[in-house]
Amino acid sequence: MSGVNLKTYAENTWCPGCGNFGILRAFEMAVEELSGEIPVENFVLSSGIGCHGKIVDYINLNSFYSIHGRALNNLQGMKLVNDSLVCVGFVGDGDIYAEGISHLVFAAKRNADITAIVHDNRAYSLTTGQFTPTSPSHFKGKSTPEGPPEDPMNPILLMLSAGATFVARGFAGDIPHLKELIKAAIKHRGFSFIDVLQPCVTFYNTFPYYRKHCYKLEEAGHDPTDFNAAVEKAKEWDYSEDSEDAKIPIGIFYQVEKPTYEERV
Amino acid sequence: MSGVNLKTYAENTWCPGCGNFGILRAFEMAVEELSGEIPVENFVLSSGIGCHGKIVDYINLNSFYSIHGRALNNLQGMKLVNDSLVCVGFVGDGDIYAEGISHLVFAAKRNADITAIVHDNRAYSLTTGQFTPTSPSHFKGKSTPEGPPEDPMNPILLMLSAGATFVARGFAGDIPHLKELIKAAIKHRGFSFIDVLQPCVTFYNTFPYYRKHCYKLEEAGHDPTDFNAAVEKAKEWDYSEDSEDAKIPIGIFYQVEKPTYEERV
Amino acid sequence: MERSVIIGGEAGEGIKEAGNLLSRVLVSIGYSVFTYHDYPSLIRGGHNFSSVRFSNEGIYAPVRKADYIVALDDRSVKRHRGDAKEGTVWFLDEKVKEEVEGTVVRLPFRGEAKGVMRSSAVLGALLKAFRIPKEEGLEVLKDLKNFEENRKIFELFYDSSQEVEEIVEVEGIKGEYFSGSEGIALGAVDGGLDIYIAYPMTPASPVLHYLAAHKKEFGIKVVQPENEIGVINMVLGAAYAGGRAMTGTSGGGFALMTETLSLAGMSETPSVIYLAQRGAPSTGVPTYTEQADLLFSLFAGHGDFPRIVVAPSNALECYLFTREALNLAWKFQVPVIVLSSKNVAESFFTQPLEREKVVEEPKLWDGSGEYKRYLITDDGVSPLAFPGTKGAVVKSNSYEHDEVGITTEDPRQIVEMKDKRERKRETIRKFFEGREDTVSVGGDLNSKRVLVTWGENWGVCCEVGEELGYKTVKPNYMEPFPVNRLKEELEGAKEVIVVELSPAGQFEKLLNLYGIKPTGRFRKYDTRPIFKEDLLKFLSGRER
Amino acid sequence: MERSVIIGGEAGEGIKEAGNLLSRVLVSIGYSVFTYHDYPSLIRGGHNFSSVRFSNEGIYAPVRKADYIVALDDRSVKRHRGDAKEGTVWFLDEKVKEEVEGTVVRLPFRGEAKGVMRSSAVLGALLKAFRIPKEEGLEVLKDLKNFEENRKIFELFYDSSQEVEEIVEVEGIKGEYFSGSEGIALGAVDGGLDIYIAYPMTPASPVLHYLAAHKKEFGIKVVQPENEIGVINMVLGAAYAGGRAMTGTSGGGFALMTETLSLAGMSETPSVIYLAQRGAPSTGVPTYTEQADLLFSLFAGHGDFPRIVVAPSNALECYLFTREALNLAWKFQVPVIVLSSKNVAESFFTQPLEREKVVEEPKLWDGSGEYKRYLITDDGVSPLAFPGTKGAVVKSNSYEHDEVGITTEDPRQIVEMKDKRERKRETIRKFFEGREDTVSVGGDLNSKRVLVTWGENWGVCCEVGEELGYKTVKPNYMEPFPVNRLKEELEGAKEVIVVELSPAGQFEKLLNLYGIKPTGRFRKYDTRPIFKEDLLKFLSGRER
Ligand SMILES: Cc1ncc(C[n+]2csc(CCOP(=O)(O)OP(=O)(O)O)c2C)c(N)n1
Ligand SMILES: Cc1ncc(C[n+]2csc(CCOP(=O)(O)OP(=O)(O)O)c2C)c(N)n1
Ligand code: SF4
Ligand code: SF4
Ligand SMILES: [Mg+2]
Ligand SMILES: [Mg+2]
Repeated sequence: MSGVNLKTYAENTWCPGCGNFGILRAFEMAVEELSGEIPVENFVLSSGIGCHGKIVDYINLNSFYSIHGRALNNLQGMKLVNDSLVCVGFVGDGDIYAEGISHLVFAAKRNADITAIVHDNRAYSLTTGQFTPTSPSHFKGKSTPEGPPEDPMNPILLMLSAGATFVARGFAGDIPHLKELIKAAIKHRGFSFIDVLQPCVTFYNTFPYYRKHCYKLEEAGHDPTDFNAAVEKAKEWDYSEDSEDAKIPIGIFYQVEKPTYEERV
Repeated sequence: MSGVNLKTYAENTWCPGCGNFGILRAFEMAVEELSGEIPVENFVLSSGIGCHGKIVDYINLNSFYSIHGRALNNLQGMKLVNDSLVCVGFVGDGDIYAEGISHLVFAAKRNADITAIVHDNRAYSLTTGQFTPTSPSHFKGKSTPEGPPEDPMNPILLMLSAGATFVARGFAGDIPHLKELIKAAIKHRGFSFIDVLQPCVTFYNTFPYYRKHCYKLEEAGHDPTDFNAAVEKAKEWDYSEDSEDAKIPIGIFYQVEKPTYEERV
Repeated sequence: MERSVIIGGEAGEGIKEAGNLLSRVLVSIGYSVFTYHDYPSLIRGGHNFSSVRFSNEGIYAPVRKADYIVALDDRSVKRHRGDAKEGTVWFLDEKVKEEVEGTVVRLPFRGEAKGVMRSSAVLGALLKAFRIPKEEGLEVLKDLKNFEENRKIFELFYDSSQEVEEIVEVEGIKGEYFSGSEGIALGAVDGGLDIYIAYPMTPASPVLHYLAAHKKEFGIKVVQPENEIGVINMVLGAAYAGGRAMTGTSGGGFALMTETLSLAGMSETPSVIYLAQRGAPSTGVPTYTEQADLLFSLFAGHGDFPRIVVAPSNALECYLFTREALNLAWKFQVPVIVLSSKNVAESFFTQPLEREKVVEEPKLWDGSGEYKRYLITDDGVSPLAFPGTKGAVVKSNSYEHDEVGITTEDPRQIVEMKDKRERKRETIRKFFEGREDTVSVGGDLNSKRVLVTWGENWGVCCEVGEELGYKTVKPNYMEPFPVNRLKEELEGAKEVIVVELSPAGQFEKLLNLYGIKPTGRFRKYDTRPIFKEDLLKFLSGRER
Repeated sequence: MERSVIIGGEAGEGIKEAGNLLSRVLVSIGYSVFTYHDYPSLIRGGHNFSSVRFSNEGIYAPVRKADYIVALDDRSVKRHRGDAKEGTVWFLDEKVKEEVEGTVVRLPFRGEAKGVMRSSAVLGALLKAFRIPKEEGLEVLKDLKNFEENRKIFELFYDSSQEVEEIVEVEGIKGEYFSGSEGIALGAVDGGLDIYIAYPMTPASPVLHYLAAHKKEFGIKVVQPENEIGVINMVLGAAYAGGRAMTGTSGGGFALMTETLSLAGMSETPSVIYLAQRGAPSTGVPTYTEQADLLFSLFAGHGDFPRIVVAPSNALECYLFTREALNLAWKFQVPVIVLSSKNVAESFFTQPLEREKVVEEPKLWDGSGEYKRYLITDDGVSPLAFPGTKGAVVKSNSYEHDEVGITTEDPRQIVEMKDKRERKRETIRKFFEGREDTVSVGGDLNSKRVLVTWGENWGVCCEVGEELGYKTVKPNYMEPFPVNRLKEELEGAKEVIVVELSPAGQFEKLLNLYGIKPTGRFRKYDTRPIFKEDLLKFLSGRER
């Protein structure tokens, strides 16, 4: 499917080496591979504001470059009026775990048939490096020079308890794996959530750590239909640990079929 | 401590038989019993908007009658500048599970040393009966005459995964039990959460059902220090079930000690 | 011939329903009815009342005093004793202890009927009093869920109550009996609504409830999201995808939407927000009225972008202006605010309603060449295409952008886009310029004394204006403000009195902004409507 | 003697730091420096530049043209070729391929120094060019984290670069070199700040960062909550409990706060919101400037309630006005908005800064009788008490309320409370009435031609005004608007030209509202500041 031209003329202004490049590449590949089944004009992207948000300027597909925290609701609105659209949100960890957390929780609760890809660099990067909900308490940001006075949230656990029907974690440093996750998420009917570990080489370069500690759920025999097992796996790494024996599972934690919001409305 | 006069001259405008009376009574009793340890002038209440919110007009204690969804943040602000205050939020299910869900999740994440008492009548009652996040899908509200097109959220599960250090459920129909929960919540250092099953006799009279199906965790040998057990108990009743063999646990699901937000800031 | 009836009792015992049932009967026998519903923010108890005013001539305003007062409890007597005239006839529940003067009919309303069913009891008593045939009452009761039970109660009271005077059938039906909220809902549907997305908030909720109840019949979707920010962003998403979407809220919810309002302006996404004002600031007096969100609605959202604000004053205008609002939003790709207030939204009017679908096609992409969402055009309006269109890549953007919709920080492109949006503002201004109907005129048309007002005060101003010899003038659009048309109507006026419901005089400030300097002002802000007596008194006071 | 220097390169290679280091040296040898920092919304790459303008006389505005241009890359040469004059000296990285005219010094900036360290290289080259002794440079480098490394690079470039002209030490230190953001932060601290609560947003974040970095020294708390709605509600809670609390944000974040702004008005909770404007609407042009949130800031929030809006135009005013803002908020128990814009916030000014704590005691409860949070008073201000006070029950309320703070729906009590708040508005108006400093005046004081402006354009208007013979006038308070004082200054003017950064002319609308009709207008909205040349050209164009 090399016929799809997904590049725009926009100048890419991410820092060299940024984890966002991996997400961009994985998504492009996923679209190319899906383009036999899904006409490209049916894709709609939406994004928050932040380094992550720039991705929609770089992809030659329909897009609604939204404001901080709201992209998932723009997508839900689209899907309600045109069910043939394939709605993918590129959102940030500051964006959707802080500003827009209410919308994330409810997109999951409703089982809206959209996909949320979280560029989780564990920093507000475009605003020059403050802590986000997934920053560990040793993260020294500009608003908290001694680290945030609170522990990180565990978005995987939160999404499981909010009712998401597809819960996954990817790593921007493993593009083929991430591509497969994105394809699976897009194909999943209902709300799909991928927390993508996306190193920010400028404010929080987690590449080496993730490379060392990530392992794949599917290779570890995890059963993604088992909710309790998913909870256990979600707890395996809690976003604050940075020890040498941490194990960070990536892959699909949980997937279940349920009627979608759009079907029920 | 019968010396404490907690009544105001405000006319009570709740419907006769409303579950809110039980919460009011339980709280008054808790304050009276605690008044030996806590000077009454150190209590500060805050509330959202809704039938539940009226409670602060009826209690002769410091109060900040807030707007829809925001009371917990008002309390967090207070606590940050005056640590001797004892901050109690009376919030609604529409109020804090919908409009203000972001604040609830973060109060829990931060372990802010405040108490949230949710008047969970599973309806927007003051606005005449629309569905809320805890309404079951068979709830026929004014905005969804055929029932909401989404399943209810499980706030107990959500709070557990958000990091709350005191997670409980009470029933407005069991005042002595609720009073003890409120006392324990207030005494708990850190974020305390009580989802109070509060029947709304006008829009969703759940009194008979709750009376029949509630049982007490402490009588069932539940260990509130065991997170996994708490998750299991949270899942026992999921806010959508209304069958004849449902079992609804009330009491403390989980309690753990952790440094508070105010200590860490 | 004109009469007015007050029905008072507790919340939950069918006060509003009684008012509406009575009104419907009166409308069906040829009267013009205006009904004001007064209720506090509670569900049971307290004191509700409905004031039904009817006449064989068109009326659109509430009066304080009543010829008939139905009181289901003592509190109602106390509250309305001052509203009685000489000769007022009282219908009291038999348990009422308060004393009243004049004719009294005692009936066992509470003893014989439960809850909302009391409305049928009240209807029975009043129709008997007016010697209106039983059948007229049964006709309106037919639509109720529990027709049989209601019928029984109605007949019981009809049969056991007393006649007072004859209210005869009059010629010519004056119109439909409907509320502003129903007007909004029907206008939206006839303007092509695809989806209504709203979070409950008084006094906007009746629109949500009405549309939800009739969504199948109207072929629309109705959804209630998690909060107002979620709502308005769904609205924008739906519109971007080609669906006509609308929301409704009150001041607090609107405040939450303002960040996204600015996004609608920047992304040029058609959107309609119905903003029903209530007692403010903050939670305020939620079930009562005010007009103090005017300047907020005009200037809400950061940055400069064109918008349209329409301000209906009665049910028919609600219908017409909302229907137009949807078309305007899509014609110009701007946010349109429909600005009402509690007594436009929740009062019932008798007006001719001729429903007609009016759905204009917006400027659409012709399919040739590369699609550019923000094509620079002379009129500032770029052709629309929607996702799912082969050959088009539709890029909407909250950042400043180039024609394609890709982010730009280039000063020249920024100026070009801002100029485009300002040209659109001008296009909109010109669209309305010269249109007669941007301003309504009434009262004594030849008078040099003018009442200038907006929104819910229109009815009372016109009536009082006619009686006391004032011309009345009302802008129907607050943005673009029909300044020339308004000045035309004010030309030569010796006296210009601004009538509004804002303690700080927001409407007067707006007039000032456009160089109009009123000579006097009547500001009411007890959150109750301007009763006819209020304005009469104020103006008579001035004459002396 | 006046010079200007442009330093251009990529984000992340110390452009801003180079500008500030140079400026600090220049200030330390007696110059007045104004520095404009221009950067797009990205973290690495792109094109940043800083424009350092200095003179032995006070200067407060940016110029386009530069006497010295340092370009670390080709893009910088391309972007700034048009900013060169005849005789401009270029300092180019040795790898730059673009050709330039005139004197060129080539240096291995990128080869020898990494990232932000290049700032020291640039400093070395420029100090050498100016024949400023090395020691002066070392003095400012001392404060850096990596002093040793920076020193080495600085000396390497100082030693290897060329002299161009002598910039001599001049007499009398002109002041401190600080930004508007630092002014805001210090003003808040000296106004008694207890807690700063904010969510990051350009261009308000520097205040958050500065206060967070110095919180121990200042004895304050600094917290970053989940979103702006969470923020402003914490601010109100903190204030209710007796803490002086403040937040800072930009347009989008402010929009989210407006529901709670109305709550502050209703509950009469003292609160200070710093609103730093940027390119709008929506996400807009986030690192550039605009003045199009003016009317939003004045009318944001549903309902009528008094507020104060102050608009500083430079770093010193930021300090003074913010310090006053905290005191005003507590004196009158109202929300106060400190309204700046990107080039007030992020430009650096050289101004005398005399720090002094000014913390006025608010009106406090005297402890006698029953405490009533909303006691009706003549001036509309009720005595404060805070929770934790024995004998006081402090009840704050978002609903309309009685004196104690309990909800009311009674029309008489409603009017009483609204009247009280309107009296407070009047008290505030009177407080400012007659105060000279509500309006600043500059330029050619005797001219009948007037430039009227606000905020960040003040410096450029004054300078150009002086040169071309215009009087310049600026309101420092946008609410209460000093209309009389302004009219006084405009009296007899033949020409009144309004200078602002809003395509739709928001400031002009505000002037219109108060009956002031400008005769001409200069509106810039490419989101860049008004460079001196821009205004000179516009005004000269008019003369011909
Ligand atoms: C309402 C609002 N608040 C604040 C901002 C400022 N802002 C822009 S980007 C950003 C950080 C985004 O962080 P994240 O979502 O993690 O994105 P990243 O840059 O890390 O990819 C913030 C706070 C904004 N644009 N809008
Ligand atoms: C921002 C905002 N949106 C909507 C409302 C309208 N409103 C008032 S009360 C209420 C329902 C509250 O429901 P809940 O919190 O469950 O309280 P209950 O009445 O059931 O006790 C709503 C939506 C409001 N006051 N503010
Ligand atoms: S700042 Fe971080 S997230 Fe942003 S582009 Fe650079 S590396 Fe990527
Ligand atoms: S409506 Fe329901 S929640 Fe409200 S007062 Fe009545 S019974 Fe209680
Ligand atoms: Mg991030
Ligand atoms: Mg509720």
